[in-house]
Amino acid sequence: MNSYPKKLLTIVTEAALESTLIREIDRSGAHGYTVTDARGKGDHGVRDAGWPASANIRVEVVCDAETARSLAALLHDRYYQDYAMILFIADVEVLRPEKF
Amino acid sequence: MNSYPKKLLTIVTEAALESTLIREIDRSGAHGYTVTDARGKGDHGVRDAGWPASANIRVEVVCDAETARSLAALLHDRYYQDYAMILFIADVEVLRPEKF
Amino acid sequence: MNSYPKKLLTIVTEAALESTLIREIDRSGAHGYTVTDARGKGDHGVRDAGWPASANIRVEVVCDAETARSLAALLHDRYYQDYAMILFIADVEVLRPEKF
Amino acid sequence: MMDPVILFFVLGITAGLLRSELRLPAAVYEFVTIVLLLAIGLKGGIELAKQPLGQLLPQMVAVVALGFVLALLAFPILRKLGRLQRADAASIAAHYGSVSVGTYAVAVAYLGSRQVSFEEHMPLLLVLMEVPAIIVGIILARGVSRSTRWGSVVHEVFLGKGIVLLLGGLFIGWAAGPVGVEPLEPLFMDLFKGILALFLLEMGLITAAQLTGLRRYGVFLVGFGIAMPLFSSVLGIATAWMLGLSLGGTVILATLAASASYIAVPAAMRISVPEANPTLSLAAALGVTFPFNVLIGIPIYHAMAAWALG
Amino acid sequence: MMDPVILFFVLGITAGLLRSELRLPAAVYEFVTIVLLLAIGLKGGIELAKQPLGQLLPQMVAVVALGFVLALLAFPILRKLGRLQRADAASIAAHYGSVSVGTYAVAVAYLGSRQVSFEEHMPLLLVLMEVPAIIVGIILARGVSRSTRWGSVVHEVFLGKGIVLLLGGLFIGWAAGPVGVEPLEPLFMDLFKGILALFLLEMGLITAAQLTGLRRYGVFLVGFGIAMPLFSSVLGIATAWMLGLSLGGTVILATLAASASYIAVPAAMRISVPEANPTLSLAAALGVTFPFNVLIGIPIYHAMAAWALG
Amino acid sequence: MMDPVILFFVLGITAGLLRSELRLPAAVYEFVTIVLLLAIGLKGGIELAKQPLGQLLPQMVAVVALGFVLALLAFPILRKLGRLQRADAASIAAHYGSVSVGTYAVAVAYLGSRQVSFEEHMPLLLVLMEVPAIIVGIILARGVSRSTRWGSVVHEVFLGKGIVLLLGGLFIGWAAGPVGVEPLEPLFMDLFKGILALFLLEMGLITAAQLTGLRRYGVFLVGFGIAMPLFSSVLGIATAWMLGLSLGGTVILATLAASASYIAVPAAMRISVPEANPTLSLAAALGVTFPFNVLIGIPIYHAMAAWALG
Ligand SMILES: Nc1ncnc2c1ncn2[C@@H]1O[C@H](COP(=O)(O)O)[C@@H](O)[C@H]1O
Ligand SMILES: Nc1ncnc2c1ncn2[C@@H]1O[C@H](COP(=O)(O)O)[C@@H](O)[C@H]1O
Ligand SMILES: Nc1ncnc2c1ncn2[C@@H]1O[C@H](COP(=O)(O)O)[C@@H](O)[C@H]1O
Ligand code: NA
Ligand code: NA
Ligand code: NA
Repeated sequence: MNSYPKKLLTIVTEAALESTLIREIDRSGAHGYTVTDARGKGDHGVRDAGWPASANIRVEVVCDAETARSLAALLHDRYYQDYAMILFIADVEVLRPEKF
Repeated sequence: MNSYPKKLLTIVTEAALESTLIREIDRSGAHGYTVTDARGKGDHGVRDAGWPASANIRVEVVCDAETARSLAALLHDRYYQDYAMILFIADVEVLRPEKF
Repeated sequence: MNSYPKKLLTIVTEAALESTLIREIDRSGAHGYTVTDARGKGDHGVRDAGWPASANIRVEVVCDAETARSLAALLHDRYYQDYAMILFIADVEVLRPEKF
Repeated sequence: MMDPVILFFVLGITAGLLRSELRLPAAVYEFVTIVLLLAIGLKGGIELAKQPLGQLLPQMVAVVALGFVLALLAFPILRKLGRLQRADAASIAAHYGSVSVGTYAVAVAYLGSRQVSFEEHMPLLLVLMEVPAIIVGIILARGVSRSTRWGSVVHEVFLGKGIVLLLGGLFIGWAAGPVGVEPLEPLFMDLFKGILALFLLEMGLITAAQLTGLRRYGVFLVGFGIAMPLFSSVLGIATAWMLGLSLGGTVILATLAASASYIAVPAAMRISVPEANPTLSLAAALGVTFPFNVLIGIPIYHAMAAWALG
Repeated sequence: MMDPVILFFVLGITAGLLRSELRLPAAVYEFVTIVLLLAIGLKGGIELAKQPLGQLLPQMVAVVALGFVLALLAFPILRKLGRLQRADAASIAAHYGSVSVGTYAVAVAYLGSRQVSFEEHMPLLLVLMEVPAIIVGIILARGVSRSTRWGSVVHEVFLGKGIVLLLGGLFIGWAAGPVGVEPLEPLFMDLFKGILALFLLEMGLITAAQLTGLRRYGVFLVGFGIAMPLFSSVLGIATAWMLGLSLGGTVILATLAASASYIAVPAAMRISVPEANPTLSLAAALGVTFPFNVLIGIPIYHAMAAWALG
Repeated sequence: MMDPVILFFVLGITAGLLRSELRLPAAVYEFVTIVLLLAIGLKGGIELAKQPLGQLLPQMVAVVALGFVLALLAFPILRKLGRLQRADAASIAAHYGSVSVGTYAVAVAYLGSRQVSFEEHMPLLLVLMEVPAIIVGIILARGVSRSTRWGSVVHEVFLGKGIVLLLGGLFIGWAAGPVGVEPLEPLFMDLFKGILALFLLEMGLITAAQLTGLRRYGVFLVGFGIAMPLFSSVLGIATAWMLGLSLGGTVILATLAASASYIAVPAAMRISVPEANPTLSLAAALGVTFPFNVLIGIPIYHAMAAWALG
């Protein structure tokens, strides 16, 4: 079975941003996303998920390189300054490229 | 310390499929798996984890390239058509290759 | 926008080890981490998260290659023998290298 | 006046449709469901302790038959009138032949606040009626092919959360009897309506989400989701009449017949008839029939039962 | 003697400061919050059923005005004395102009155990007072610029969890009336104090975590977090006096004025004024003002109200 | 007749062994545990308020000694007869020297439904008996080496969830007294048995999972898991007799001695004696001793205590 290269963009940020972020992903041209609840620590201190204001989410988007790049850049520009957020991009292979 | 190349197969699918999927993984020759609860959106619409029928799971399997390939192909053939499911494979390095 | 190569170290281990592990990460020089709750199976059997003693955590650290290597080696030496634990390292790209 | 638990359902639907940020964590949904299932089982079990099981045999046989019949009647309608694919028609038929525990609980609350008594062993019939339609659904979808793994079907059906908790509650109530269960009453009986209110709040949110499914698959499902329960309730009332049930018992059996499953059947169909699209069955069962029964249906069945028995 | 629910708060803070392993899962926090919000709404709604809404209009207008005024007064203090950035000052002002449901619940428990009665429609005023300061905060931070997406602000504010559950409870209590709500009482009324105890245990753990934020941003926030509620409570007592409220009602209104939001406002500010640093506002509202009000403030407001009305 | 809460445990084990889909979310387990621990603490604390702590000193010293002794006696048996490695033997000895809160709660329910009264300050002894065996276990595994980080051991032991909630409950009950705690009773006292039922349902599921561990490590653990509690209960009864406890108090102390920890000790051992295999200790403590005590042991200890005191 053939496999095709795609990008996996992972975003870890504040739970409060979930619906905003999903709107941005929908607009970016990506076909889907996956969200899990998370906690963690970074420049904005410890976020221990004890209550909504200190909870994180971890969002994954599988998409083509172009979308990953532009979505990452857009999120960086709009949200990095004001929100606890990190972004990273990895190479992945998928079986059905048309899904992403 | 030496490190060895392996594959990381990630599957996002319906929570209802968990035990079936685990059986397939056990049979595939992989030595283990990790499951987290998730929500998301894809071709099958929004799955918001509000109740069991709309919950997703995110399953990771670290294994050799051959197992990853064949497991992915098998899951694709058996479940892609009828279930909300995506699959992707990434390169990873591990320290103890015999564990996987 | 430029992107820079980093490493993503993922650790899956017993929930009981969370605070110990976080101390090790803090000391390693990494700037942050992300934790999600998980369940799974491996050499130490099924860990189904039904109660604290059988729950797993999945910890991610984005850092430079050197830190990833040394942290992985240290965790391997100190915890692999006595705890249910796996480690793997992947290549990722980030936008703001100074954050990691 | 509307029962306040129903108002929680209305609140949930409204919040859902307005896209409120209100979301209940999955663990709360599970907690509330577990308490409801155990409470319903316990109540029925206490009653079973009072009468020989043999006496109930005719009722038990009748509701199992009713479950088979309802699923078998629904199927051709879905296939012919709805032009649905075989698997989808079979799956929806299974949902409507089986029963909904939440609807049952609302009917119990409805009768309670009107001081209408009913045969207290109804939870036993509830459990029995969950299963037959599932088997019908699988056979309708697959035929009686050798490839169906009936072992795993049986496992799926009888060891699902819903049936284990209902049966477990029945058994514990039966074994412990009214006196033994007394110390458990503050949680399982006194809080029942409050917990039911939280459950219906969540069901409202879930129902609102199912309405998207509806929008996509058109008017047939709406019509079916209203006509089928009305029709089923008539069969339910007829069965109750043959069994000589009281007014309350007749309303409950009509409600059971009219209700469509959303716990046991969706889970079983997902595994055993995976090619059936769950969006269709959930849109009908949760988006149409559940609110219909809860808001309008139960009073109608009450009126029909009163007329039939009067 | 201290109310035992307060001791749960003290236990939570102590465990948090000692870095105990005690952590309550997020789902438990949500569950407890949902029950509290619904219970408060229901109680108020039952009372609303008893009196024409028109009669309450003056009170409703007064507390909305009070919310605006408090936020507008807090802003220049934060800006000038605190030398905070515009967005931070605006956000903190919004927190202090709005109200805290947890503090309200503690005041209710406090008056209850002292058998001081109060106007039972207070939850209505609580809901009304949540909102105006949010609008003030956004305007203070942004100006009345065209770029503010007021549609999404309104959505964020009125469809947040807190307001939906309070308003929903109010509506259900009002529609169902005292008799209708009775079967819900075991969960929402009898368990109220127990659930409040669990809530305060969690709030203690959360408060302890906020103290880190404090350490970093110094003494101004501590001073403000104590002086502002004292000052607000005086305005609250004056308003209550003008409205002719009872002693209990005066204590409640003083407490509402003195309390700082930590559910609705943080969520709204995070989306609408993202450049405001949430660590600052939460450190003040949760790290200082919440414990101050709960441990010391409410008795002070009680004494001041007694003096003012006596 | 069997107490219905025990039947919930049986239901859990059965569902687990049949590989039912029934799973309770971790958050529900936490919630139920938290309420139980606080309830037990509160009950004990109310009683402490009634008597000078000094009078209890002999009992407090005695149970601490009992905890030390039980762990020290278990160790050589595990080492010699069981041929277990040093760390494993030390860890299991710590589990059996310490106590199980769930078993304690079942004993309380058992005595309650038989109207046998007991010294109500037992929760204090429960807390005290949790700790000494942990220290013994660590020393047995490690020796009194300088490398043991006792600071973090103390932190782990005294600031674990179990002890913080028990001690916190004790303190609040003591400070608030019977009248103060009254408004908390609907949650912590009236629901106690219902919550205990849910807890035992979960423990049944967990126990079933531990049985895999047993299968792998053979008959020694089964024998030890039954013989050790019987032996410990005799020591417990002897201690109770020396202290002049009532019949009920003797049953409780026998049960405490016989019970094996599964909250505090596993967590502490995992951090302080990581080389001990937790599968072994949990298989024995949860797979054998917990069900043995709950199903058979407590009535035996009751009979032995009646014989000893009669
Ligand atoms: N180096 C890192 N590795 C993994 N996760 C991180 C890292 N830095 C930050 N995070 C996650 O991203 C969230 C926001 O990061 P920050 O904006 O740096 O506070 C944190 O709460 C962590 O969950
Ligand atoms: N492009 C994507 N990126 C990340 N996750 C996705 C993507 N597409 C689908 N998913 C996840 O996979 C699940 C099933 O996908 P689907 O079968 O496309 O509905 C969704 O509910 C998402 O959680
Ligand atoms: N091959 C694997 N792929 C993914 N996750 C694994 C794998 N092996 C183990 N794990 C995870 O790591 C945990 C500890 O592994 P182990 O020490 O092998 O028992 C397991 O409970 C799983 O969650
Ligand atoms: Na039906
Ligand atoms: Na205020
Ligand atoms: Na013991």
